[in-house]
Amino acid sequence: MVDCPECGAGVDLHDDLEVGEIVDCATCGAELEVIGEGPVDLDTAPELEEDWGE
Amino acid sequence: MVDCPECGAGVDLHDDLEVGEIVDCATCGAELEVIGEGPVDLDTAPELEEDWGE
Amino acid sequence: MTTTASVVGGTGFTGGELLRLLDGHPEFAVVQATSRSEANKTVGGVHPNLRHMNLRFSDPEDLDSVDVLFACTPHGVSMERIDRFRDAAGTVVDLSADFRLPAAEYYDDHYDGHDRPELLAEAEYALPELNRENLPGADLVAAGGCNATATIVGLLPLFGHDILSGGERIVVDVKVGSSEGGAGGGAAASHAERSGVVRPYAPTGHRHEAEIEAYLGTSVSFTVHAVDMIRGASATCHVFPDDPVSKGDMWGAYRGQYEDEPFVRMASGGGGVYRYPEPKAVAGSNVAEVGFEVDPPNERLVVFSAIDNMMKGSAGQAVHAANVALGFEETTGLAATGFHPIGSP
Amino acid sequence: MTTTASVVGGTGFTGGELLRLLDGHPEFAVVQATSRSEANKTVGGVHPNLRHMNLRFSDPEDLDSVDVLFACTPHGVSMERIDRFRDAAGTVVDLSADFRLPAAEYYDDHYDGHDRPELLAEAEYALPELNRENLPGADLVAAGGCNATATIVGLLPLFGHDILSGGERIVVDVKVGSSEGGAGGGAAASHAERSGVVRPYAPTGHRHEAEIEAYLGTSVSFTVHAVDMIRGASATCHVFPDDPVSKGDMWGAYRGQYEDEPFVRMASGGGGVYRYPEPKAVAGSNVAEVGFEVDPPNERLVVFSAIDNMMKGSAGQAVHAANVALGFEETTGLAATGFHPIGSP
Amino acid sequence: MTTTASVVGGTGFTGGELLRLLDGHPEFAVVQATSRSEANKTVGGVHPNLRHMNLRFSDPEDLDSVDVLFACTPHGVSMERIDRFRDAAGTVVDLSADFRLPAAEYYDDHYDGHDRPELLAEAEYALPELNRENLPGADLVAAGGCNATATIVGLLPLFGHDILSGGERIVVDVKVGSSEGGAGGGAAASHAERSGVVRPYAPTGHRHEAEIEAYLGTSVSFTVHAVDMIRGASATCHVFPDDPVSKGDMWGAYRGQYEDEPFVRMASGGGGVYRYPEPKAVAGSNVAEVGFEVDPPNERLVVFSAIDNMMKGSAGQAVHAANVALGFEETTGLAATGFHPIGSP
Amino acid sequence: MTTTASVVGGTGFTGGELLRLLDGHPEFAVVQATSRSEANKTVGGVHPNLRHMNLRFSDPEDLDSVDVLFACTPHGVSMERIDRFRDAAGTVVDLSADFRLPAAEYYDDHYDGHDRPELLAEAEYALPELNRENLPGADLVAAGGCNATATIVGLLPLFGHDILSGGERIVVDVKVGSSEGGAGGGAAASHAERSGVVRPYAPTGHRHEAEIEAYLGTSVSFTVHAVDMIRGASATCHVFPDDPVSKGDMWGAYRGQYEDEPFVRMASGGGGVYRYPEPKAVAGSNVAEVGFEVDPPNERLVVFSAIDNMMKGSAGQAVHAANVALGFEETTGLAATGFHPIGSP
Ligand SMILES: NC(=O)c1ccc[n+]([C@@H]2O[C@H](COP(=O)([O-])OP(=O)(O)OC[C@H]3O[C@@H](n4cnc5c(N)ncnc54)[C@H](OP(=O)(O)O)[C@@H]3O)[C@@H](O)[C@H]2O)c1
Ligand SMILES: NC(=O)c1ccc[n+]([C@@H]2O[C@H](COP(=O)([O-])OP(=O)(O)OC[C@H]3O[C@@H](n4cnc5c(N)ncnc54)[C@H](OP(=O)(O)O)[C@@H]3O)[C@@H](O)[C@H]2O)c1
Ligand SMILES: NC(=O)c1ccc[n+]([C@@H]2O[C@H](COP(=O)([O-])OP(=O)(O)OC[C@H]3O[C@@H](n4cnc5c(N)ncnc54)[C@H](OP(=O)(O)O)[C@@H]3O)[C@@H](O)[C@H]2O)c1
Ligand SMILES: NC(=O)c1ccc[n+]([C@@H]2O[C@H](COP(=O)([O-])OP(=O)(O)OC[C@H]3O[C@@H](n4cnc5c(N)ncnc54)[C@H](OP(=O)(O)O)[C@@H]3O)[C@@H](O)[C@H]2O)c1
Ligand SMILES: [Zn+2]
Ligand SMILES: [Zn+2]
Repeated sequence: MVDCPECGAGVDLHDDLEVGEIVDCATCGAELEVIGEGPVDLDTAPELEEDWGE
Repeated sequence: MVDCPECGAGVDLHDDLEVGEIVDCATCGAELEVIGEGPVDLDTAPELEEDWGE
Repeated sequence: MTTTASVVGGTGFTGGELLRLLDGHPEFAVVQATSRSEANKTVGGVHPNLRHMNLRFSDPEDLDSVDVLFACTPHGVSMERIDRFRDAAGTVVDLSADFRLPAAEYYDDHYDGHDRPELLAEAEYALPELNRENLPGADLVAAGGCNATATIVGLLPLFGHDILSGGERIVVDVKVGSSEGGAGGGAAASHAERSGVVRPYAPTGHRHEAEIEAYLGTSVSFTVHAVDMIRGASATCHVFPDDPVSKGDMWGAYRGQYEDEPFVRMASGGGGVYRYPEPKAVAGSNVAEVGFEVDPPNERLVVFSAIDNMMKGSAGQAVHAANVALGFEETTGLAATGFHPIGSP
Repeated sequence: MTTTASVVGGTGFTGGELLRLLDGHPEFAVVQATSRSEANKTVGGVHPNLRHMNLRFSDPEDLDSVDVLFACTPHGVSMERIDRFRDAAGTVVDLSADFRLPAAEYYDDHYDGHDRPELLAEAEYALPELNRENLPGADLVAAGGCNATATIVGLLPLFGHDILSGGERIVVDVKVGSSEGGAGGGAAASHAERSGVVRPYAPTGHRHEAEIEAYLGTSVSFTVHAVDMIRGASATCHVFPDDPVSKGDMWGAYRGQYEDEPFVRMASGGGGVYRYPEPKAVAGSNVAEVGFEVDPPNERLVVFSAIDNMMKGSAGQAVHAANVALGFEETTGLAATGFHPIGSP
Repeated sequence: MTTTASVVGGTGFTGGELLRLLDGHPEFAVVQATSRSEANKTVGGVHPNLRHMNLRFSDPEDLDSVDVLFACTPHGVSMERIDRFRDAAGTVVDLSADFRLPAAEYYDDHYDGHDRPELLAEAEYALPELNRENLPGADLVAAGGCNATATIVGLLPLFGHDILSGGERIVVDVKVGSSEGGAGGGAAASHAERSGVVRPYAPTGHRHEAEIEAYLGTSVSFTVHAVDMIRGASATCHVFPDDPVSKGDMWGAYRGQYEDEPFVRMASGGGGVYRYPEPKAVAGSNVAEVGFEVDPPNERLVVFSAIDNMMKGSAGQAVHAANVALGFEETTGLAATGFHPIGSP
Repeated sequence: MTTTASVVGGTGFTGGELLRLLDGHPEFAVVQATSRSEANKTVGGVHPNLRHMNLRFSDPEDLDSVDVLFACTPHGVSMERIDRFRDAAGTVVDLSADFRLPAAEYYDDHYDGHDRPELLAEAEYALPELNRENLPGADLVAAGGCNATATIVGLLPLFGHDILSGGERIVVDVKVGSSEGGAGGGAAASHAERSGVVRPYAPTGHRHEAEIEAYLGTSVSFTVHAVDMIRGASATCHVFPDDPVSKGDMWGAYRGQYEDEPFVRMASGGGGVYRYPEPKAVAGSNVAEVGFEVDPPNERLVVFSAIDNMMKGSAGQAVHAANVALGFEETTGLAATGFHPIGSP
């Protein structure tokens, strides 16, 4: 269990995630990048300024 | 329990219904008129040619 | 041992929803549903989803003795008939506005006064997130208004977490579905006139302003729009705090307030299609979604809140409060989640 | 002891509905949901109603060992991966068309053939109303198509009750919601293009004609229209029997067929707003509504049938069949009724 | 020189549409719109799109003298008031069913009889595609029913081009919007009950069967469903000819019939999103779209037809017929095309 | 003598609407519509309402010489291709954001900068209600953003009539339809995900904040919600003036501003169903409806504004501005009123 850098809630994850993989926080939905393994370390993923809807 | 004159299913009713009251059949939805009491006897209610929707 | 229940106003929208919930609730047995207009007809003839129920409407003049009576009648009926309701049932849960406000002045200012002001102190406001500690054993419970509930659940964490103290400017812009108007409806509620609208229906002076003020201790600038959905109320609160508030402060307040609440869920940014609270995402469930953004250039917080007005906004809240009042596990009979995909619910 | 389950294709519409149903099912524990595109993301990130589930999508290449695997993938995937599915699970329930039809010729005529025709004889058609006796113990179960299910449930009582024998003229005019197309969708599925339509999308030659023929032993003239709802399939069957049929004959046939079916409900005339089957009245539930009228001047029977395509038309049917296959009480996890009021569900 | 016009029943849906059309029509000047309930109120108070019109409703008892009176009243009113209408106006165009059918027996069989059967022979059916040659100079014109119009326009080319002769089996499955019911509406027409429906509202015995039979000389098995749109009627005709018909035969018949018609457009296969007739594609216009497929395995033709019931199905058809009757260029005041994109119109 | 016109980006939503308007405009002849993806296909294959037009899409690399070129391309295209556009046409009307803002800094702060900042001073903002005097003869015209237009038209009378001076708190809560997103659309724009929503899609930081600030000289707290309609933008402005404002003051300001405007209409209280501005009431027309209420207890003004984003919010505004720029009568080709009833337009 590692804390979400966005909202502070615990993020439940497998331990076999690899650096660079993207996960989301179940509490705040933030997209998070795995920046370290064993134990997993997370950072906010670079936001894709995608067109979202309109 | 009395049979529905429309669909034949049993219709569950209180015994204290009065002649002239309108009930519906839970199976087929038909509107039924109480035509006899103790035990209750039913007949199909005169259809109101109402405007139903459009 | 089952608890017996009756629903007064069983043909209405909240009455039908209560019948659905009570029918699926393991602790309750519905013994009566009243209607003046559909007496002797099956419940399923009005509510097609309840065709399996073996129950016919009966006259509200002949109330059965039950453990809990749920009153789902228009404003004014409960205050007039409250003694008969309490004679019939040990616990009365009222869904109308009749016992919601804590003092007679509110009724003088915002309604046409109150018949039985002495009972207002006895009544407990149903919203467990606000008033859980006073509900156990309560025998007169008043479910909140749907728009007020959406707003209160959205703003509550800002009070008591050092973000707001009550004098700040708050604009609440609400969007609601057509079931809020009940099964009656007039010309404006017809399909042809009501479809596809963004219709300002209460530009100013909505009565729920009073309810929000009574329970949050703040005045709000409140405006309600009708939009094209049947179930759902969505409140967007534009809040102007005195001091800067960070996203971290907000998360602290909201997680602190709601982490253990079974019926409040956070949705605040992130990826995917459903990033903020939406009525669609909670339709059919008792969940309230809340979320927020901070807007430093405008010194603003934007708080979003979404509920199903038939559930968290009325019948679901009533059952939730009844569960607490009667000592049942809080979520009993209310565990159903929403749907995905779902249209205009 | 709980039964473990996995959902392959968990980001899709039927996959999401299955996750919802299995999550609320007392006998099942969901241990895996796969996605290629959303691996490692939470299930709630795609299906907002499932934000409470503590589950992340994983790669379909790494299948966990489970008791039951539900495959919710597009046509063609299951027939290719069936051995891996069966290695991973004692029971496979497939929601695609891959194992629905009873013989290879159907796939040659209506699809691009079949990779594993020898398995077709092993597969059991999931619809309990048609095939209940063969489901207990089945280890390869094929859920029916949504439009075929609506049609079959509507017409079934006419066969075997001396009304139709198979050579009669039957027109089936179907109206469906947009969730039938799955989560993918193209230009025609956008909100702007798809809202408010009555759009003939399969004028002739729909593949479900074959499924209906295979299971009812009759050919049907089949046409499907897209209409403005998300969930729901409604079939209107215009039937021309050789001999006159009375309303009493019809009631005999339909009550005889369905009186004890937990998930079929009659709606056929009567008063009120909801007189005949409607998708709205069953949305969110596993119920199929069926009803009819007789039209002597045209020597016609009109049969109406309505289902929620996400439920009776796919995920609900799959769970129903799994309940029968595994020996659970049939209605376990499927008891939820529909809603009233409800919009365009 | 402008032609003066009045609209009796100006608060209704077809009355409002007529006011819009006449207001934009270079040959007409609207001098009166009647209403019993809204007398003295502005037209824009009821029809928000007409807020610019400088016209107030007046009592239908006080009819102004005009060149053309359009009657937009419920069935039964025109037959009762026809003499007063004709006293007030040289030309009466009636949108109700009162003068649509060519003989008294139709009214005896399908309505409650007729007060003035002797006038039926004088009245001309308004649909120019069917009856153009008899319209010039007509002084009593009866606009067709909306569902009948959709059906007749769809099937007409099959008669007279050696495809059908009148005894064949035809199933007509119609889907309509809520404006067909007029501005009145009851419980079934409320937004909450009417949204998202696929509701069989006339399973059998719809009165337009008689109108179709009267003008096409064939009986049809007719069923109407309410769907979630406001404007629009879509007819799917399942036709079983005695002999095989090729797609080429069909194109020959339809192009032969409609090539020079200003208000009929073909949409029959091809690419893109809009391949067959759709109400959405014609909403707001006087265009009827027609298209078809052949289904050799079922020996069936499928014909699709879509109109805006407010336009081609009533007010637009009335103006079209009036243009022909009065000798104006046919398309005057009716040139507006539909919209893209457009929602649920 | 007709004026020739071309539409770059003719397959898009605004491009299609422009083609419709220009096709019905007596002064213009459309000679070219471009598309990269649909080159050589008929215009009617994409826009079913334009099936009667005898025009095929052509490649945007080969621009015909015309009098007026309308650019309906995504942000960034016009600034890159502006020289070629101006080579091809004497007048360029751009519907994108590329020439809307009056100075380079806006593009640096809110977009990714600007390629041709020197042209910004040449460009004229299209909204005639704001900038009519500078339009005649303009050869580079930039149509406003739809949400900005709705907001500006709503708030404009408050400035210059001594009600606001620019420093006051203004919350603008906008509700928009799905056509705002253009024909592209992704997962969030599918019918299943987009139907029935009240979805906060731009909680803070919407780019139109800059446009409003640039033209009204005030900052606004702006939030946009997607709701279930296709056409339409509705802005609710919650305004907090420094001094009390009466309803009379408001009427004075709004009537003073708009009495002679052909495309602005007041709707502010009164009776009936349509009391305040609604997108439904203006759909299909170039009209903006504006209205207001005063809320003394909250020291607030509430201003409502509603437009059709395809018309007043883009293509209609562009034609309106072109009419003024080229010296045509202002309302030419834009006289069509809206519809009643109309669904979710
Ligand atoms: N709709 C919502 O979203 C919502 C949310 C929160 C709170 N509420 C409140 O809940 C209450 C019910 O709302 P609703 O939407 O369910 O209304 P509704 O659909 O109009 O139903 C009202 C019901 O009350 C019955 N009734 C009316 N007058 C009565 C009387 N004098 N005596 C006995 N029964 C009477 C009616 O049935 P018969 O005429 O057949 O007797 C009907 O069953 C209202 O006070 C409302 O403010 C509603
Ligand atoms: N929708 C209905 O009403 C309905 C009714 C009855 C039957 N069905 C059938 O049920 C099946 C699923 O339909 P749907 O509507 O749920 O479709 P959908 O929404 O498109 O979902 C398809 C799912 O399959 C996954 N997938 C696609 N290709 C795959 C592959 N090669 N290997 C592994 N996973 C793959 C997708 O996820 P990733 O791309 O993330 O892996 C997605 O989760 C179809 O066969 C359909 O015909 C649907
Ligand atoms: N809606 C359609 O799609 C459609 C299509 C084809 C044909 N039609 C036919 O067109 C006619 C009008 O339909 P609609 O949909 O417009 O109906 P509607 O919306 O209900 O309007 C009826 C109008 O008639 C007036 N009226 C009613 N009774 C009257 C009376 N006794 N004397 C004078 N005026 C009376 C009403 O106004 P006041 O009560 O204010 O006087 C109202 O303006 C009907 O005959 C209908 O069958 C309708
Ligand atoms: N939708 C609204 O409500 C609205 C309102 C106000 C302003 N606007 C603005 O108007 C513009 C168009 O919006 P829309 O909604 O019409 O968008 P749209 O539906 O996405 O259409 C864009 C059009 O541009 C063409 N196109 C795209 N990239 C191009 C390129 N590089 N070169 C040439 N053509 C290209 C596309 O066609 P091909 O790919 O076939 O070439 C398509 O025809 C946008 O700038 C938008 O911000 C829109
Ligand atoms: Zn987080
Ligand atoms: Zn019965």
